[in-house]
Order: sequence, then structure tokens, then C-alpha cells
Amino acid sequence: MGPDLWFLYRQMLRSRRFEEAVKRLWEEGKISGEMHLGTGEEAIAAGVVSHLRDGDAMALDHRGTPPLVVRGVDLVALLREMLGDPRGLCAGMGGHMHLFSREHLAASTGIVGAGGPLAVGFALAAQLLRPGNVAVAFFGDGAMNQGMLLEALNLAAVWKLPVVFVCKHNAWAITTRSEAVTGGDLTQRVQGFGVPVTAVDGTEVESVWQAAASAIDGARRGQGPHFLLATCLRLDGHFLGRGFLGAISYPFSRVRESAAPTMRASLRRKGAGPAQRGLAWAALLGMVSKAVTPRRHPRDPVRKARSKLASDPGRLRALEEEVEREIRDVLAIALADGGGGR
Amino acid sequence: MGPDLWFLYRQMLRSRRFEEAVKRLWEEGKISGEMHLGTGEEAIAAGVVSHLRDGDAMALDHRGTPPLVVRGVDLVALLREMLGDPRGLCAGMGGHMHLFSREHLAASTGIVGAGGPLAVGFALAAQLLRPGNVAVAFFGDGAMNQGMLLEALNLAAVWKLPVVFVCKHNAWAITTRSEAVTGGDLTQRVQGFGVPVTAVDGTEVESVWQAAASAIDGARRGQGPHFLLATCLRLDGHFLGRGFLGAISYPFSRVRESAAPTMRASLRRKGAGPAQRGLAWAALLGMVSKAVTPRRHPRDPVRKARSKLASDPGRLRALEEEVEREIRDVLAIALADGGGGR
Amino acid sequence: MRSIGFSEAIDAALAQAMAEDERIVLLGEDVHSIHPELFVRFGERRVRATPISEAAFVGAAVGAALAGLRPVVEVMLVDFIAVAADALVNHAAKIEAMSGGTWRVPLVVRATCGGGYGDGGQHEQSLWGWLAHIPGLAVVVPSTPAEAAGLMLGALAYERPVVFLEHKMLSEKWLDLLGGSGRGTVHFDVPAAGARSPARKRWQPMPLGQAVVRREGKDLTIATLGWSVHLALQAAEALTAQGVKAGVVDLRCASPLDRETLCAQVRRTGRLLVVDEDYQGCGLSGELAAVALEAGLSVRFARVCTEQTIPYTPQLERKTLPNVERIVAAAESLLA
Amino acid sequence: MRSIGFSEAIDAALAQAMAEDERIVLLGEDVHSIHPELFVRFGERRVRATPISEAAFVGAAVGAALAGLRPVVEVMLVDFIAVAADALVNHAAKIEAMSGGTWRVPLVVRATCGGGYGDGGQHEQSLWGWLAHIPGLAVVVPSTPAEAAGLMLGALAYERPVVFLEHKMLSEKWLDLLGGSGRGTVHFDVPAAGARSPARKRWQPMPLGQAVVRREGKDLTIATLGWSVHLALQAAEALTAQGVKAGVVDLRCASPLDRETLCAQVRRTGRLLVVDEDYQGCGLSGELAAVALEAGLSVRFARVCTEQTIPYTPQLERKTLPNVERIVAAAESLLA
Ligand SMILES: Cc1ncc(C[n+]2csc(CCOP(=O)(O)OP(=O)(O)O)c2C)c(N)n1
Ligand SMILES: Cc1ncc(C[n+]2csc(CCOP(=O)(O)OP(=O)(O)O)c2C)c(N)n1
Ligand SMILES: [Mg+2]
Ligand SMILES: [Mg+2]
Repeated sequence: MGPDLWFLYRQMLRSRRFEEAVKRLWEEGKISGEMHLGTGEEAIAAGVVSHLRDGDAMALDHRGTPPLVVRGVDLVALLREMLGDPRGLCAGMGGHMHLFSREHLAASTGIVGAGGPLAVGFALAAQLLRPGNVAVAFFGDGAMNQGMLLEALNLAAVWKLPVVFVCKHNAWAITTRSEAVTGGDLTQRVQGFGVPVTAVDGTEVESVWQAAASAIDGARRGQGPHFLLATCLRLDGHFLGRGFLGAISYPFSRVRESAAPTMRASLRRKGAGPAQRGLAWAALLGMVSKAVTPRRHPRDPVRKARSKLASDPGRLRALEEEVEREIRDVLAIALADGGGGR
Repeated sequence: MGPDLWFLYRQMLRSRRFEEAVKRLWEEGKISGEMHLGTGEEAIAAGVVSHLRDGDAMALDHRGTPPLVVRGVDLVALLREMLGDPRGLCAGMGGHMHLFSREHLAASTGIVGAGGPLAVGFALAAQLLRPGNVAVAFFGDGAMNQGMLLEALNLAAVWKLPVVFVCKHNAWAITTRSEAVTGGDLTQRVQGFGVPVTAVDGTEVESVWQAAASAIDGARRGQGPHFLLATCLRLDGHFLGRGFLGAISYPFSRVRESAAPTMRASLRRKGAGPAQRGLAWAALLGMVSKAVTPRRHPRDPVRKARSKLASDPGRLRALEEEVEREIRDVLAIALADGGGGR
Repeated sequence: MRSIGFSEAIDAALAQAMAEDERIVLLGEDVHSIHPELFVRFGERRVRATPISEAAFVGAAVGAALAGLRPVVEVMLVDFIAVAADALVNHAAKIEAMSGGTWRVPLVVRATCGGGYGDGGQHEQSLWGWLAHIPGLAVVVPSTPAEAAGLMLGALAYERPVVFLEHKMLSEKWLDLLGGSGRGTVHFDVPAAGARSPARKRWQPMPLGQAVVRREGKDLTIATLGWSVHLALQAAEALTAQGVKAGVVDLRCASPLDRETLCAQVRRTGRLLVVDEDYQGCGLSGELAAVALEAGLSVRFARVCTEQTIPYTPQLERKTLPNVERIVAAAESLLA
Repeated sequence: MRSIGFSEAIDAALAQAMAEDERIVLLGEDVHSIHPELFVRFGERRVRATPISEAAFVGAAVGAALAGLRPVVEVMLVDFIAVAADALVNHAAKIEAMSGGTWRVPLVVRATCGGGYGDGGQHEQSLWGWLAHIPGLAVVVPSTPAEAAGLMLGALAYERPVVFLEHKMLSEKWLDLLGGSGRGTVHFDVPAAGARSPARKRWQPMPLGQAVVRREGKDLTIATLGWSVHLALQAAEALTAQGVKAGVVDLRCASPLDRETLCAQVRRTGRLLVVDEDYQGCGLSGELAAVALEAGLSVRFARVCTEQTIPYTPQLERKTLPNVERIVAAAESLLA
């Protein structure tokens, strides 16, 4: 059986619309703290999570929303959690970086890489208590340099655990390009721990679904861990707000204003020579230009999936309206009595 | 210029005789705590450390004695340290797992894997302050599953640091076989971090010397890190004493006496089925039999080097007498006034 | 009656619990040879040797606990817990709270602790106060084999993360392994009450957070736990020569603290002497001072703790760790 | 006169030091964009972005310090120090002692700390008492931009490992980044004295371990540090309405502690109220109780600390962290 693109698109769109709502609420000041969206990762969430079933577990990182949406977590509870509402998924105690759903065996962590060990533990429990169940860990490319995650790959391999590691490779860790801080080749690195790797375009939901199908199926049947290396995008920057350098996710024009002190600093006496200063400037500017993701990105996974369904515009419109309605209802309920924990 | 086997043999023998003396003193109760000897690793110590010069640094693990001996650390100070003498290398404050010689930029750690980051830091200092100098990290195969060491490989690669990682692969971590807890292939694993690997028989001092020559030379010339994977032996078990299971480094006959409670436990009601219990027994027995290293091992690096020098027995005897004398003198001085920190 | 050693007792309790609850698994480096009795009985599925990857296997134990197992994860020496601190501090300790109370982490972290046998700075720490600082971690430090067994069962029944510390000076197994007591040329004075207890057919769980008065005394109260309980008892005995009646409270747990038992004693004596083998600053010793003051007690206070990195050399090691002479001297200063 | 913000002041001091001492390097995640002023001036050799490998890059900073550099290693949030605890606890803190005093580790670990802007349990901890527990680690927690700059220079001159904590509520940079204050729809009440100081051409190093009396008071002494200094001052002000004169001691460092300044104040007031945003148990608050008692003071004691994992939801977050109302209430209870 192949992927059901209608189903997958629907899940992706639910996540996208939900996170767009979260973004508005954050900007209105109704959600506090940092806010990392998973926009651009929806194909990975949908392609992987739609294979999960009761007793399967997930370890999530700071972009945990899309997998939870796809997994079927109650969206009102999820939104209330972010609003800090005592009726939230975690009674408002966790917030968006620390989302937990015991019912779905889903745990998030705000510590980069810590999901690796958690997932290994989930998989160990599956191996001993629920054969046939699996665990999935979602994490970014930046996490691939975190020791505990590397150790987790090894543990999974030597214990032949039913765990699928999903690396959402958006080429960035905050403002650092992965390639600048990651030696060698990730595929070889992972294989070097005895874990087989499948690389996949993580903006193509059907490809992800296929790759995940065989990885998860193998894990269920006792073949041990698998690693999906899935490229993706970071459509809303590292997190919402002006971001580092006051530029990453805001209009380029802002750079000039915030760059003045930096400009002055680069002209001060003592320090590196002019060549090195120039290099540093070039690095900063290069970074800023690369980090600014265009609003409508050609690889946007939601748009890509949608374009494949364009041949049936009626069904498409119905689906989209249904999703919009769902999210509207979620918002209405969650915000009904003021919402939030202030 | 090739290796000078006479010189290397002399260093190896110095280390061996010194550690034999340490062993006697430990058994006499003059040295307290654990005692991990580096007997069986001398070819690695001699083959690598003899390339080091002023300004080069070393990070050592719990078997730090051989590299320090080869590096030219004052043996009286070293022995006094182990005796807990206030005149010891570290005023008796460190002990054999925590040996430091600032003069030689040599630091030990009793935390498995922690030498990796330390060496990377040493190499960073060399890169910025003393171009042409290098750092070397010595650690075991067990350390290859410690996250911070894996991270250190990556850091060294991305910063192109002058560091040589030396893995002394004796196939064991205490009573655990490396192969049982290490996924994939170590060479591939290390290459996956962007660090080139040379595998070498670490009981052949000339091979080690050659491999180290080119790794260290490359590092000095700015070519970045290198990894030597050197097999070796653990001639005195994991540490001195009865060891885990009362068997690893003591005569096999002891096993029977200490095995009685284990035998009883394996017959108690409740627990795993008989097949699994049998497997566990088999694993224990297999481990014990593998772990008992014969006193005179055909791959003993000191004996191997010696056999190549047999053609000049006169010179050999003179060299050996000189080394014996050196160690005797060291002992005499260190023990002269009672020695030790009791 | 047969007697039983410290580590033996803990393993006996663990075996009893494992026989009754399939969800209990033991993970850690070399567990097969450190606990051969458990290994041959429960097999390698439930007694799993790990690679030297403390961060990952302690983290995995947290995940396993969330997903239905009851892991006992062993970190050989508490010093190495620093390598896995994130798993305890940011995960085990916090997930129940961050999940809004919906998800608990029934995890026991077992480690050895303490010094006095010559291993030096990175291998003889106690760190119970360091761990107890984190809300959400219970920390157990037993002082006798029988109570160690009972508290292990208590820890398994606690349903929340517990760090269970086994003092190496009390452990027949670890003192032999690391102190090399098997060589016959070294000896350690281990009080019989700490080293051995009567064996039992069946161990009963002991609740966490209950201190016990080991010795009544009207002049001052010595509060302590673990190995130091025995030093304190010796010191109290020595003090009788001067007509001083010193009581000894064994806290048994650094967290949760039994404030009541402590304060009831201190209320009577008006003098609190804390003996804490862990580091002095910002630790358990200060906490007990605060507890006494918060109870509104007017109290004279002194403490005998480890004030610096533990030296290797035996003569300084002895002076740096709490010892009977230091305790007696501190008691005298309080009574002066 | 131009004024300067908290993070800006620290970076200005760091720039001054880096200009004068080639051995100072800055390592950490995203340092190029967190400190662009340092990056464009000193270049990527000395301002190095790291991978997300806290254990290795903090450990490497220890090695670099041993081998002649003066690293400032940045761990974004002190919460993440748990990932690198081994490098600090077992290495940075111990090497001078274990080497018999022959080898020092001149290292500054810089991290942000504290809560109040809505990041929740794994991102708002303080942990200064946790770190100060370890002998060999100094821990600095400044409360004004000018002193932060001076203490950064003091830390660089200290020659030994120092953890330098920058409270996020005081940092114009971090409050914008993590609190999202730039969105205009959220506001934080940051007292001017904590947020900005007069700019200076040249910063002078301030020695570590010197507390300062921020406010004299004869009825009780509030001891605190960091962000809470400002809460304490507000509470002291509020207490005047009841005729209460509360003094405020800003400890500035959790280690080394300035016992003298603290005890001199407490001796006069007889009442000690500790406001400690770090966790309550086995931490700094208890240590101060012990310090007062060890000085032979007869003292009434209360504390306002963080007693549990920090909740995300703003209303509980506010209640869980120290706040003015809690401080006032505790002061009243002490005076009752
Ligand atoms: C241990 C740890 N270090 C640093 C951080 C701060 N941090 C949060 S997200 C992030 C980048 C993560 O990059 P990646 O894993 O690629 O995920 P992405 O944000 O790109 O999705 C960092 C450094 C953290 N949360 N935890
Ligand atoms: C972080 C840490 N975990 C565990 C230990 C206990 N330990 C000491 S040596 C050792 C085995 C090390 O194996 P390997 O690195 O191969 O070195 P070998 O002893 O074989 O030379 C272990 C587990 C430790 N010292 N540090
Ligand atoms: Mg990324
Ligand atoms: Mg080995």
C-alpha cells in the first residue's frame, strides 16, 4: 500500500494552520517565552508519524508541534498548553518546548540531543514489554554533534532496538551553518555506529512516507534501528521574534539599524587585522542573507504536496475548508474564556 | 629517518620495569586505591611519545604511566606521587589516575573519554599560541562510546586542530568486551567525523612509531587531526587485585570459590528461563577465560621488541642492566625515608 | 544466623523485587560481573551491560521508565554522574512537573559514593547534597546493610526518580574492588554495624524520608548519613569520657528530608553538629542549619564536612574527609 | 552621559580585555551572532562558533586554559551546563588541587540564567548554588551592568575557573531574544538600576567575593544576588510603609562568599532573609543560614527561593520564582 497523499496533505495542513495560529498568538503576546515553529518540517512529521500506532512512542525536540498534531493530540489541549492554561496538555506547566502526552507516549525536550537517549529508552521498553512497537526520535542536524545522541545511536545498534532516528536537516543550528561545525559525512558517521541510513528529501511527503514505512516496519520486525536523514526548511527562522542579529526572521532593512554598533566595533583599534575583520563581516552577511527564508519557498512541503492534488480542486477546497474550520474551532474554544495563564 | 629500536626498546623497558615496581608496592599496601597498569601498552607509548617535543601536550587516561615515563617525567617524583608522598609529582594530591606534569603539558583524567576534550583544548592553544606544536590524546577502546570523546573528534576536525587521537584498543572495558557494546566499525565511525584513521598493530613499536611519525608530522604542518587505532594488550588485567568476579587477573582456581553464590542464585526460582540462564553463565565463563591473559603473552610488546634486538646480546644486556639500575635507584630514593603519605 | 554484607543485601533486595516485577531491569557498565548473581538468574535481557555512555544510558533509563519499565540504572561511581547530569537534572527530575503531573519517572539510579580508601579527587566524592538540590530527585544514603536493602525496595516503590548511593567504605564488594582490600596488606576499619546485618528471607520496603535516632543524647545532636553515621557514633561514644551525651540522627535520605525527627532532637539539645562527607558549601550541612532555624529553634551549630577536593595521599585524605577526631573537636567547640 | 545595557557592558569589558590580552578567546554556540561586535573586531580565530557539543567544548576550554589560553566559554543557558557538568565538576574545579597546586585553570564559563519571561522548566534555572557546591568553582552573579563589566574583568583576572552568570531579566539582549520583548506586545518591569549603567571608557576589574550593602537597614537583612537584588530593594521599599527598615546585601558571588559583610549586617539586625532564585534545598540559602550560625550569631531566619521545577504558565511562574510579595510576606513573618 502506498501513501495516501490526501491524508498526508491534510495532516500537514493541520499542522501548518495550527502553527500559523500559534504565531499570531505569540505575536499578540498571548504566548510567552521562545517560540520555535516546525513550519517547513510538516512533510517529515506527516510522513513518519502517520505510521505510528498505539504503544509506539515519540521523542520530540523544541519543534514538537507538527508530530503531535499528526499523532492526533487534542489541539485544544495543545494550544491551551502554549497559552499557559491550567487546562492545557500539561496543565500549563510545560509550554511549547516541554510538551508531553503520556497517552501517546510522546515526550519533548528542550535540551538539544536529549531525545536520542529518551527514544532509546522508549525502544527498550517496547522490546521488553511490547514487542512490535517502536520508538521514533525527531531532532535536528545541530543535534548530530551532541554526544548523548551519538551514544544513543550506538546503544540502539548494540541492543538492536526498535527505534527510528529522524534527523530533520535544515542546515542550520540557530545562526550556525551545520557544514561549518560538522566534520565528515553524516551518513558515514551514523553508519559508523552500526545504524543503517536512508537519506530522503524531507519536503516530499510521499518519499518520507515510503522511507519511514520500511524503516518502521523493519524496526517492528526486530531488525533494529534505522536512521532517516531528511532535508527540510526552517520557514519561520530559528524562532519567532527579531532573532539573533535582529535579522534572521525579520525584514532585511532592520539589519542596518542593529548593525551600527557592530560596524563601530569593527573599526576599533586593537584586535584582528583588517583581512580577518573582513572575513568576519563577510561571514555575518553571508549568514544573514542565507538565513532569510523567502515567505513563499519553492520547497515549502505543504505547497509541494498541494500542487500534486491540484487536479481535484473541489476535493482540495473541501479539505482545506475543513482544516481551516477545525483550527478556527480550536482557537475559539481555547480562547473562549480569555484563555491563558496570566 | 626510521625508528631507533634500541631507543624505543629502552623506553618500553623503563616503563615495564617501573610498573612492575609499582605493582609490588601496591601489593605490599604502600600504594592505595585502584591501580591500572599500562603493561601491554608500552609500544604505543614509546612509538607515539618519542615524537613529542617541548610545547607538545598530552592528555592521558587511567593508564597514564607509560607515556609519562617515555616523556621523561622524573621517575622519583612519579613514584612518590603514587606513594602519596608530599614530594610527589603532584604533592601526593593526585595519585596514579590523576597525574599532571605542567612542565610537559601532560594531564591525566580518571573520567573515561574526558581526555578527548582536554586534548582538543591543548591543540587549540597550540594552534593559536604555538604553531607547530601538537597535542596527543591516549584513551581506550571503551572510551570510543563516550559522547564527549566523539564530540571532540568532530571539534578537532572542524577546527583543523593539531591533535592526534590514539586509541589503545585492548578489546576490553573492565569486564565488557568492546565488540559487545560497540556498534559498527570504529574506523568508519571516526572517519564519519572527518578525522582520518590509521590502524596499526600497537604491539609493534616500529609500526606505531611510523604511523605516529606521519600523523604527528601532518598535525604539525597544519593538516589537522589524525586518529591512530592501535591494538594492544592488558597484561595485568583491568586493575590490580582480585578484580570483578574475583577472577580477571588472579588464578583461575579462585573462580570456583567466589562462584558459589552465583551458582546458587542461578538455581533460584523466578527469573529467566533455563536457556537464558545458561546463556548468562556461558557469557560469564567465556568472559573469564578470555580475560585471563597468560603471564608470557606472545604479543607482549616488550618481548617482541626485545626479540628483534637479540642479534646483539651484549648491547642488549648492557641496556637492560642500565634500566634495571635506573629503576632500582628510583625505588631506593623514593623509599629511602619510608616514603609515602601514611 | 547468617549475616549479609552491604552490597549483598542490596542485591538480595533487588533480586527479590526483580523476581516479583518483570518491569525491573538493571542497566550499567559491567553489571554482569558486578552482579553475577542477578545476571545468571535474570539473564541478559534484564541485566544489561552498557557501553561507557553514561549520558545515553541514564537518559535511556528515563525514557524506559516513562514507557513502563522500572529501570535500575547503575553509574559505578557517583562522580561519573556528572557525565549524565543532564538526564537527571533536566529530565528525570523535571518531567513529572513539566507534564503537569501526568507522567512520572519511576527510576532508581544506583551509584557508589564516598572516600577513605585512596582513590582521590575524581573517584571519592559524595555529591548527595548536589543531587538533592534539584527538586524532583530523591537521594538515599543508607548506613547499614539491612536498611540498604529496605531502602532499595522503598526506592523501587517510590514511583519517582531516586538516586541510591552505596558508600564504598561500607560495601564489602567495592572496598575489595577499589580499595584492594583483598591484597591482605591493607585494612580498613569498618564498624560491624555498617558492614553486616542479619540475613533475611524476605526484605520489607522502607519508606524514604524517615530519619532514625541512632543514639539519644541530651547535650548535642549529630546529624549525618551514610558511612559518617558510624564515625558519629564512635565520636559520641568518645565524648562520653568527657561526660557529654551526644545523640546521633541518621537522616538516611538527603532528600526528602525528615525535618521532624531532626528538629525534635535539636529542640532538646539546642546544639546541632552536622557531619556531611559531601562538600560543605551550598550543600546538605547548610540545609540542616536552615531547617533548624526555620523551625524557630535557637541553636548552636557546627559542621564537619569535606571542604576541598579530596586528596589522594592517605594522610590528607583522612584529614579532609570527616573523621572521629574532627567530629569530637567540633562537638567540643559547640559545648565550650 | 551615554548609558549601557547589561550584556553590552559585559561585552565591552570583554572587548577591552581581549584587546589587551591575545590569550583570551571566546568559544560557544553562535558566538558570532550573539556577540557580533566581538566577532567583527577579533575575528573567527578568537571568537569561535562551536557545534552543539557542550561537553566537548567546555572540556576543551579547560584544556586550552591549562595550555596557556584564557578561554571564555559560553554555554547559552546555565541549564545546559548539566550537559557539560563533568568538565566543570571533575576537571576545571579539581585540576589545581589534584596537580598539587602546580597547574591552574584560568577559565571563565559564561552563561545566562534565571527566569521570569516564560521559557519554563529546562530553560529558566539559576543553579548558582549547585555550581558553588563544588570546591574550586567560583560563581559570579552580578546585578548591574557596571558591576557585571567589572566582575567580568575580575573573573578574567582570577586565574581560576569562574562561572559567570548573566541574568536574562537584566539582559537587554537575552530578554529580547528569549522573552521576545521585541514584539511590543509583552513588557517586563526591569528596574533601571539593573538594566542600565553609565557607560565608561575603561572598565576596572572588581575582585570576586566582595558583597555590597545595597541598602542599610536595622530591622532585618535581606541577602540575595542577581535579579533578586532588585526585587529585594523593592520589597525593602515597600516595607518602609510599615515602618520596617530592611537592609539588602548583594552577595555578587555565590562563591567565594563574603561572610564578613553578611555577618556584620546580620549581627546588627538579628534577622536574615535570604532571597535565592536558585532551588531551595541544599543550596545557597541554607549555606547563608550556616554561615550566620557559624559566626555565632543568634538569628531569626527565613528564605524565599524556588522550591520546585519552574512552571511555564506565567501565573505560576511568577509565584514559584521569588517576587516582591513573597519577600514582603517572609519579612513580615520574621518580624512578627
Ligand atoms: C544542550 C543544548 N544546547 C543548546 C541549546 C540551544 N538551542 C536550542 S535549539 C538549538 C539549535 C538546534 O539545531 P538543530 O538541532 O539543527 O534544530 P533546528 O533548530 O535547526 O530545528 C540550540 C543550539 C539547547 N536547547 N540545548
Ligand atoms: C565516565 C566514566 N565511566 C566509567 C568509569 C569506570 N571505568 C574506569 S576504566 C573503565 C574502562 C575503560 O575502558 P577503555 O577505555 O577501553 O580502557 P582500558 O581500561 O581498557 O585501558 C571504566 C568503565 C570511569 N572511570 N569514567
Ligand atoms: Mg537544524
Ligand atoms: Mg580497553
